[in-house]
Amino acid sequence: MNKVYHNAAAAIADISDNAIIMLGGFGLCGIPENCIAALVKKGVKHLTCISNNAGVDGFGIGLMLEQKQVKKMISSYVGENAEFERQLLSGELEVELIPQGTLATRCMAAGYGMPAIFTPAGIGTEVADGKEMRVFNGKEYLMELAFDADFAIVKAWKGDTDGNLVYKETARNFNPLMAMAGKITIAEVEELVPAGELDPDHIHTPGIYVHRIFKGEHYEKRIEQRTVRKKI
Amino acid sequence: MNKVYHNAAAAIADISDNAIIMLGGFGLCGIPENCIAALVKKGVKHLTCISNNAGVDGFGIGLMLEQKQVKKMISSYVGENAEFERQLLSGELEVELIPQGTLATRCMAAGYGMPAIFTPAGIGTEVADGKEMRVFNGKEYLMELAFDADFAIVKAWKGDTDGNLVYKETARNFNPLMAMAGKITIAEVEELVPAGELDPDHIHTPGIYVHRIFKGEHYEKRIEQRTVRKKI
Amino acid sequence: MALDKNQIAQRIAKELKDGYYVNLGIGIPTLVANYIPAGIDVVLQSENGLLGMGPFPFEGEEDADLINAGKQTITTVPGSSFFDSAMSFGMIRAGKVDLTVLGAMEVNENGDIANWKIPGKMVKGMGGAMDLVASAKNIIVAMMHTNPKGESKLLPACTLPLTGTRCVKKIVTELAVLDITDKGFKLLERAPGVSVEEIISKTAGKLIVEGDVPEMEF
Amino acid sequence: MALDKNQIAQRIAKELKDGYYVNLGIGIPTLVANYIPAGIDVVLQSENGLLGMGPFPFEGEEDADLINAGKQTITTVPGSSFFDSAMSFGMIRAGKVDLTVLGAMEVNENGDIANWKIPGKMVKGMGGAMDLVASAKNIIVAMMHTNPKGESKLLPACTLPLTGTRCVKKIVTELAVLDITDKGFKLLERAPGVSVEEIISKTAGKLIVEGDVPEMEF
Repeated sequence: MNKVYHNAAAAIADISDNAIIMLGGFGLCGIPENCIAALVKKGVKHLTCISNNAGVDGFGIGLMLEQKQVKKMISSYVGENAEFERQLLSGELEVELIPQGTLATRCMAAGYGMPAIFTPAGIGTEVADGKEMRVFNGKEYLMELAFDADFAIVKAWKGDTDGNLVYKETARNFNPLMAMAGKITIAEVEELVPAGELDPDHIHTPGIYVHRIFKGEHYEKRIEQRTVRKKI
Repeated sequence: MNKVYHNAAAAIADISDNAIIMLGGFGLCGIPENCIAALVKKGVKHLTCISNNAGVDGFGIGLMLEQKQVKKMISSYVGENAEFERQLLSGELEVELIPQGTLATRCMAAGYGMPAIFTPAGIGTEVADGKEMRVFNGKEYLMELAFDADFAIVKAWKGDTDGNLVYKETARNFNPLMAMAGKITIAEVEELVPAGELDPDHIHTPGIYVHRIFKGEHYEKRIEQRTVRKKI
Repeated sequence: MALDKNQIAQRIAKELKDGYYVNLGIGIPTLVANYIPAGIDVVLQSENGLLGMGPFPFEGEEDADLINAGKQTITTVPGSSFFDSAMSFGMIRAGKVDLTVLGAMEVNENGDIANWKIPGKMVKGMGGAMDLVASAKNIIVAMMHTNPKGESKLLPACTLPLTGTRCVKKIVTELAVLDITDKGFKLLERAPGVSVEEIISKTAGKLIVEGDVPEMEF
Repeated sequence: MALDKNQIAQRIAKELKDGYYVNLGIGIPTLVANYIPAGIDVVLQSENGLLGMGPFPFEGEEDADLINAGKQTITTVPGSSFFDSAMSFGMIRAGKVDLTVLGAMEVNENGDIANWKIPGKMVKGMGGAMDLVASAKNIIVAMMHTNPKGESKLLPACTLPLTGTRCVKKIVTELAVLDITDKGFKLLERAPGVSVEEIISKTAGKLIVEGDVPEMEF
């Protein structure tokens, strides 16, 4: 059993046109920078991307948008991206916006073998259009289906050769959920250690969910909103 | 905000007859020994207990069964307990047996605000009797409802004064799920530390789910099946 | 005189109770954190996966892996915890968050809220707003009483696509504090020096005014 | 000669493939871990919340917090991880476990299995068995060919309450290896020295025998 890949290009080599892929991260935090760069280099097209956000101009999924590799985005929030807006308004890009908790839970449902979940998010709004509604204990819920993605691409802080993953701070976000949800899950990590080095009580994503892992290079970790206070 | 209680008696003081309570643990592993002792001492009766197992004669929930405090057990496996068997056969005790994964997921559903989940466990068996069945992608699933418990009583390894919990090894089991699911959640811990001492990346149950916490005393941690090998 | 944004935040902060878990939206709601009353212990939830959000980091100490739901660099306080987005919205959906404060483009007299989309203009998406308004036990809206054109944002019926229905409990604007009741907006307090008449004139939805309406205290 | 329990386990171990995640039930299935072929890397899942189960601890090194689904004290191997029971059954339900080996009281020619209840006698409960059989991609049953009364456990229809339906893929008994096919039990291998006639006589359900049936190899 060898899950360790040499680099991003090798790990994503079989992602082809029209694939449905999940990409972890919230904003630019905890995104799989190396895999995104490799997908841009490979030039794979007509992708359906499930990711909470669509990056910014010149970074994250924004890089794939610039190369017109994305056919459809499934996200909860897509602000801060002029190229995205241009493609959306011109009809080049299809967008499905869904509530953030629904997005997260539809990933989890896939990883937990649950075909559908119920959430009140979107009741009474256009998000509910065409969806099954159901009342439990007097409250209305929408039935939302588990995602079905070909690949999940996630970024962790540390990982081991068995595919176990540990995330850092809020870079966790959607990563463990998507890691569970992909038919093939590819993880890039800042630090790759031999199996046995991570504390089994501290592992966020058990290796059973991870098919490929590699150590990423040169993480830029761009900050979207640098907010600070001054030392007094 | 003070979540810290002096001891088990104080933490369970308002659990009264007919309460629905969840008790963490798998077998005798990770069970809330101090709270069980306090419930026995308090003598509260007609309890509905949701717990994967029912303890053994003379330990765990078995102690509550001996005092005839339990009206109904909701469990997945109840072997290894002669007093349990006697009460069941005599009709003193009501028992609802449900698949272990269904039990776990119905706890999680409560903690995640999801009124129901779908699982294939029990399809084609008596577990499916009277339950709604539904087909997704050609596979049959049962709809199972989230639990609604008055109290969840869990045991963690370490906890802090804000109610954050960390479990050890397989003593985790149902504890984090039940911790999320109680209207009131009571946690007993082997070590209680000031808020800030636990690594925020390593917390299994965020404090928002925990209403009361105390340091337990004298953990016996009885082993149900002591299996060993000899050093050669 | 009408309140400024910081005063709106300060007034909302008076609604906090000891032990509350609170989710603060982007904009004015974020400012509420600056006015937490002394002796009140409140834990801030950030829906990207954090309980125990602290203030912005000191210059030079920003951590790209540590941001809030507004993508701003932040810090944590002792007792904080990180978790994934499913658990984060799980605790929101399960009603574990005691108070949610968010902004709005429109609120109607039933408590419906619109704050995510303006048809014909750019759609940025709802982010976590629909989850929050569908689940929160207690929602306070922080917003201006009127839009830039001077039109009331407190309406008989929202004109923009809804984010959620019958969910807002209280509104704090630069002019007034109002509850949403079965019978419409109920005026509770007015900003210092602001007349009841001005509030009436700027409220398009049904407004209940009973007896003397006190000025806000801070 | 009929196999003993260890030989049944040994034969099942030949079905393991490198990289498999495997859940082993209580009884004979547990013994499979002792016969994992050299060069084959297999990760054992214990449904109470562990991936990477190791052998029993050395005497004096038992840890009450570290048990398997049979409540036995165990150890872990490098690369192991702990998780809660919802995630554990989540990975089972999502088909991430490659192979499940469990015992049975009865199996029928459709692959239905009964292994949790004998009406009128004590009911211990299904534990995780119903979840496992409802979700596993590949289920091998390890059991005796007949019950203590000498009655076949491979039936046209189960008589005991079912654990799951149409789920068993393969059966290994002390006499034979059989696949479940659309047309019934298919005899693949016989234990060394055991005749096809004996297997036929002890199989109540429909049994397909085609050509020469080879002896098992270990």
